Amino acid sequence: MEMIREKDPYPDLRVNIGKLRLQNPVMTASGTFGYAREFANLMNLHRLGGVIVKGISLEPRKGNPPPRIVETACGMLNAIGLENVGVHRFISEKMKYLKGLGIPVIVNVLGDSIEEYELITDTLCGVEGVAAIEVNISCPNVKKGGVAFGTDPQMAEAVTKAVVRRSDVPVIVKLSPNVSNIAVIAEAVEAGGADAVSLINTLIGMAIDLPTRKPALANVIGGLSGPAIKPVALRMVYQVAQKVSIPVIGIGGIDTAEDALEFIVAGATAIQVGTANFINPRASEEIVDGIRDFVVEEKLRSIRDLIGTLRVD
Amino acid sequence: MEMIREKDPYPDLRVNIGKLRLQNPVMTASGTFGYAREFANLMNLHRLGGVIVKGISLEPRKGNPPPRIVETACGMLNAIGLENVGVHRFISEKMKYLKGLGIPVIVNVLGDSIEEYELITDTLCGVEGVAAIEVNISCPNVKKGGVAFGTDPQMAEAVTKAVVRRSDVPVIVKLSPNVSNIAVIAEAVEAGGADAVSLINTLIGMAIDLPTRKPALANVIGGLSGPAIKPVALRMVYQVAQKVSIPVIGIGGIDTAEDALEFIVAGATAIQVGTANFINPRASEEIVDGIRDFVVEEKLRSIRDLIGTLRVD
Amino acid sequence: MSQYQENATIIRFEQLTADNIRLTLESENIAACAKPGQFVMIRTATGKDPILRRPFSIHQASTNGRIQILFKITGRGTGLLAHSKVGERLSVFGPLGHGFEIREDRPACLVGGGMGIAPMLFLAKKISILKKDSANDHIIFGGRTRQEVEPLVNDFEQIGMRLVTATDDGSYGKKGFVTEVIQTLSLARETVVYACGPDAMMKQLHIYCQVKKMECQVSVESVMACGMGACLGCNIPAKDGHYVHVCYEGPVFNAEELAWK
Amino acid sequence: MSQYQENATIIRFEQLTADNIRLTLESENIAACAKPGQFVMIRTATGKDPILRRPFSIHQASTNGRIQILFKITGRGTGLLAHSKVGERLSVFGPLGHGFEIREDRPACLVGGGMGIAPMLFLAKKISILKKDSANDHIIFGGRTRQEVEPLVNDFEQIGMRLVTATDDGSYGKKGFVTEVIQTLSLARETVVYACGPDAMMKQLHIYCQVKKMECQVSVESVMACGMGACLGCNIPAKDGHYVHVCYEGPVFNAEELAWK
Ligand SMILES: Cc1cc2nc3c(=O)[nH]c(=O)nc-3n(C[C@H](O)[C@H](O)[C@H](O)COP(=O)(O)OP(=O)(O)OC[C@H]3O[C@@H](n4cnc5c(N)ncnc54)[C@H](O)[C@@H]3O)c2cc1C
Ligand SMILES: Cc1cc2nc3c(=O)[nH]c(=O)nc-3n(C[C@H](O)[C@H](O)[C@H](O)COP(=O)(O)OP(=O)(O)OC[C@H]3O[C@@H](n4cnc5c(N)ncnc54)[C@H](O)[C@@H]3O)c2cc1C
Ligand SMILES: Cc1cc2nc3c(=O)[nH]c(=O)nc-3n(C[C@H](O)[C@H](O)[C@H](O)COP(=O)(O)O)c2cc1C
Ligand SMILES: Cc1cc2nc3c(=O)[nH]c(=O)nc-3n(C[C@H](O)[C@H](O)[C@H](O)COP(=O)(O)O)c2cc1C
Ligand code: FES
Ligand code: FES
Repeated sequence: MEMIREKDPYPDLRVNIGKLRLQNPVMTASGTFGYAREFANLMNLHRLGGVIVKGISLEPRKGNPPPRIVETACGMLNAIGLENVGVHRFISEKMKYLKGLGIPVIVNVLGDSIEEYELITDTLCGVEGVAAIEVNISCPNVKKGGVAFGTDPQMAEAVTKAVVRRSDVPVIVKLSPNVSNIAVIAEAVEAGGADAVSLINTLIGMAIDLPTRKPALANVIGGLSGPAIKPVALRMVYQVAQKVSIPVIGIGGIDTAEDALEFIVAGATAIQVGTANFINPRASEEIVDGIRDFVVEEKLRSIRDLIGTLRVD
Repeated sequence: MEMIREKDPYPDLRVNIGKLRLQNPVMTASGTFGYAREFANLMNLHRLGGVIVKGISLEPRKGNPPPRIVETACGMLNAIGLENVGVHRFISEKMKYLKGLGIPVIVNVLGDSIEEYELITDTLCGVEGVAAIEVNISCPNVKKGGVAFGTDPQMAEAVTKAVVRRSDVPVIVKLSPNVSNIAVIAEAVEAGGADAVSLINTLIGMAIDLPTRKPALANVIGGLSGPAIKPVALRMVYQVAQKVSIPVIGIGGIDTAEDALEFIVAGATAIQVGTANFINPRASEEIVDGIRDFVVEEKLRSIRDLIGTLRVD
Repeated sequence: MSQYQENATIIRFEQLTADNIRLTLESENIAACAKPGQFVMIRTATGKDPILRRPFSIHQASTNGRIQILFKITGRGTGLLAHSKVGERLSVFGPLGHGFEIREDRPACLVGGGMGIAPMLFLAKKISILKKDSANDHIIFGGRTRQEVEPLVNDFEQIGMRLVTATDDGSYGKKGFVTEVIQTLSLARETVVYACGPDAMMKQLHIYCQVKKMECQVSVESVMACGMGACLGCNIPAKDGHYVHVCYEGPVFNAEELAWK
Repeated sequence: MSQYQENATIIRFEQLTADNIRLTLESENIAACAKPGQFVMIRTATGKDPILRRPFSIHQASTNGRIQILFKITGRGTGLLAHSKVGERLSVFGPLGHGFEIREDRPACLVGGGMGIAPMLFLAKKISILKKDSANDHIIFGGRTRQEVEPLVNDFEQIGMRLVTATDDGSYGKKGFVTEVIQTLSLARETVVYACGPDAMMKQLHIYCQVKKMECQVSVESVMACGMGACLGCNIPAKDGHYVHVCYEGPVFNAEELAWK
């Protein structure tokens, strides 16, 4: 914890996501950082603004058969199928360690029905160490559930309402990019009472193995992530930030501090690092360093002064 | 023309797009091949299945101010703003040369209103050398027009009907990927009488120049193209091919014959080469060669035997 | 269990055959704690394409801070590594995964097929050190042709185990598959088989060991993104109908645990 | 107007300063038809990142099938080129664009600022060959510091034009901007100014030439994807409120044609 005391008071990197206070805007994206412990001996976890854990469902899920991932140009497709230990084992097996980290732990949740979202929220209520809930209404990998919620404003608002009503911590709703107008979904979610929106989840994609003429993924389709999707993510963050007044959390192809800062300029209050964790396990910490250096060099009073400062003439 | 006689009779690479007959499935994508003449001294244009010219509007368009392009990870953003000479000058200045090529010339058209689409179609009627019309209802670069048609099934069907009713050549409708469900748009366009659909146009994206905190493109947003978008394009071609019975033309990040063949396996009857023309001006001809070699090695009776042969179990 | 990301300098480049290459890397931290059967993830491009690291078994790890990888050119990433030069640096991440469980008290039979031989040199050396006498231990090394096998024979002969080589075409050593060769060795009942190679080979060995009631440890492959348990992308079917993750539950498994189709 | 895509072998690599490099390439077809002021597009990566070619003025083109480019490291693409080695091959596409219109019958004043000097060597040589006598022609070469200017002085001195050098800090040649230097030269009325450098410099030269009623040809830059008229991505504002395309209508324009802000 020394390091934090040393570095954080100056410069001021703090941001707020509703009632949730972060020491800096850098979080790790769900499904790309395990349950954090995997990274303990590779970086200083205490340096992070927050950790978002792998998506949790009410019951344990076995996930999709292999192959689950395939590399694409400057990106990758995944169809993990939301493999997870289920909310009960998550609480009993994973929370103790996470709680000990002393940084906000955000639990990413998903369900096949509003009822399931409600039940999982109830289960997380009062669990010590849970700083916020991120509602995944957008994961493209599971054929039922996920997708529908994220692509229909009414359903998106309904899920949000249901979770917000039951949750005793801030609720972040994670949006799907596979829609005609993401701002409309964001507005619906805001109307539903969300404390913040995070975007983007993966773009739905596909790859084919020509020699066998088979899909490269057992699930046929999967979620595209990595630098390839950054331009789409940046555009959506910008468009959503214009329309909603709740904080926007930017996600998509963030590899470096420059990438992160671009999202903040576009209107993001915080960001999440995903696929980059696979290529460089220290990516998230290095991004914190880079943002700190930028704030110092640019003589900003706070990183908050950079949010939404895109100069459009 | 020798080359054609030599190579084409065997193997059989011919495909049909409605009444339109192509000697092979390889065409060049609108806006990435100029008016073909630019490539005359770099490749053998007679080898192409067809050429799709830069999008043409009723009146000449000056296009967007610079910068119009910016490189992204494994792709690029463009906001050309549909600069073009207008349909009248196109016919008087460009058609003579194109006609002389002896390969199908497909005119990509766009408009701000159904009326404009109708007028431009009328103007192209009876023009010698025009083999088909590709209706761009999806170009994301012009703030009005484009986008709306491509994202709403009713409007997409309406434009299609209007153009089909007036056109004396096959009509291809080019779809936008920036939608929640592209299959629904494809079905609407099929219902409107389109002879084929082509997809995808560019994904809407954005880039920021951090030092100046300005958008990298004068138009702020632009269209993402290149290898980065291939997984999304392949997925959409696969989904659309499941739903419509008219031919599907695959576009998006096609660099090599392998890429092209994957789109055909996914259900495309033909393909278009776009951004790859900028990196390798001979890309389209090399893709024809690669497809020919593949058909020979795999001992296919015809390339048509490969269409939609994805093995999903 | 400590892991490191090191910018390892290439200090030796050996072109063993047209498409088999061995690299020696200065990688102090990884070399210091690596165990036989573990692997490393290596970045193959300076840009973002190809973006993912590539997994390679640790072929050797020396006490003087060096590791070796032995690889076959199979695509773009290994193609790029094949163009790397002595003096250049590679980003190496490891050591990763669970290696072989060495049974010092039992006879060992190491079986490597094709590139599956890669982890066996490190394992053989470790076993021969742990045991006073390895005279009753075997190494079976099979490949398609002479070219694939011959360049590595010297390294294995030095260890003092009984080396048996085989090639599919008989161009070197015995003719036939390692799975046939093992039958001819009349191994002691309590022998432990340590194997790495094509799935078909390992499946045959598994069946053989089941009949002979021998323990069989296999090192398997899968596609990987992170190599350290973060992405859950490296699953393979386990016996009980569930999945195991190759990168952190493996890559070495007891053959009994896995579902063999 | 013929253009070629060649896999050009790097036959010489000159590190002129920490971030200025000159490459000599074996590129027969391009060298044979290149004209001063034209440029080439070069692939900088083997993979797909960075994906676009990078444009570079033709610094020299020799009758023995060689071309040179002179470039400054400004980002990833030029950074990759800076790591290329003699013997490696680069995909070079060109010659592209419209070069300078040489007026054999008129005095010439070539002005290069910073990297803008790149096309001037080729131009100077061509002019000196076309004319019997270049003694009244000038070359003004300005840079930020001595390091930027000195390494190229030799090449220019050999041509036989009057070479005037200048640096912003006075560390070499005259102190000041080339736009100040040109005022001191009392050039003949009918002199043609051929310029390449920062926009600010070329704008000043344009104003100077308007006053002096001299013709001013400038080589300008823009971002580019194709370099040959296919993408329409390289537009810049022209005087008449329309746009011109740098890659095929330029990169050399009569300064009068352009809109100077
Ligand atoms: C734990 C482990 C240890 C390995 N050890 C070695 C070794 O010591 N020597 C060696 O030569 N190879 C080893 N491999 C395989 C090696 O990782 C792949 O050959 C390599 O990743 C191919 O990369 P590429 O870019 O050249 O091929 P690509 O162009 O990526 O693909 C070419 C072929 O390689 C396969 N492949 C691609 N990535 C992987 C991957 N991550 N895992 C398995 N197969 C893949 C593809 O399915 C395809 O069939 C190991 C794999 C694993 C999982
Ligand atoms: C006709 C023409 C001739 C040129 N001749 C030379 C030359 O002889 N020597 C030389 O050093 N440079 C020359 N340039 C500039 C050179 O092309 C850029 O410096 C180079 O493309 C930067 O690539 P990068 O990947 O290193 O930088 P990037 O990482 O791509 O970008 C770094 C900076 O370079 C700028 N840049 C990127 N691409 C281009 C581009 N296509 N055109 C202009 N600027 C760009 C970016 O805007 C950014 O500011 C020329 C440009 C043009 C258009
Ligand atoms: C392997 C993998 C697994 C993922 N699992 C989840 C998940 O469980 N829940 C979720 O909301 N997002 C999940 N995502 C999406 C990421 O959190 C992130 O939104 C997306 O990858 C885009 O960011 P990136 O480009 O930085 O990776 C996953 C992504 C990857 C690559
Ligand atoms: C510079 C540029 C200009 C384009 N202009 C048009 C156009 O005028 N009309 C159109 O329908 N599509 C246009 N497109 C989209 C392409 O035709 C193609 O659909 C898209 O680029 C995806 O293919 P690609 O990844 O192979 O480039 C343009 C694309 C680029 C890169
Ligand atoms: S490779 Fe990521 S969990 Fe195994
Ligand atoms: S760079 Fe493509 S038209 Fe000029």
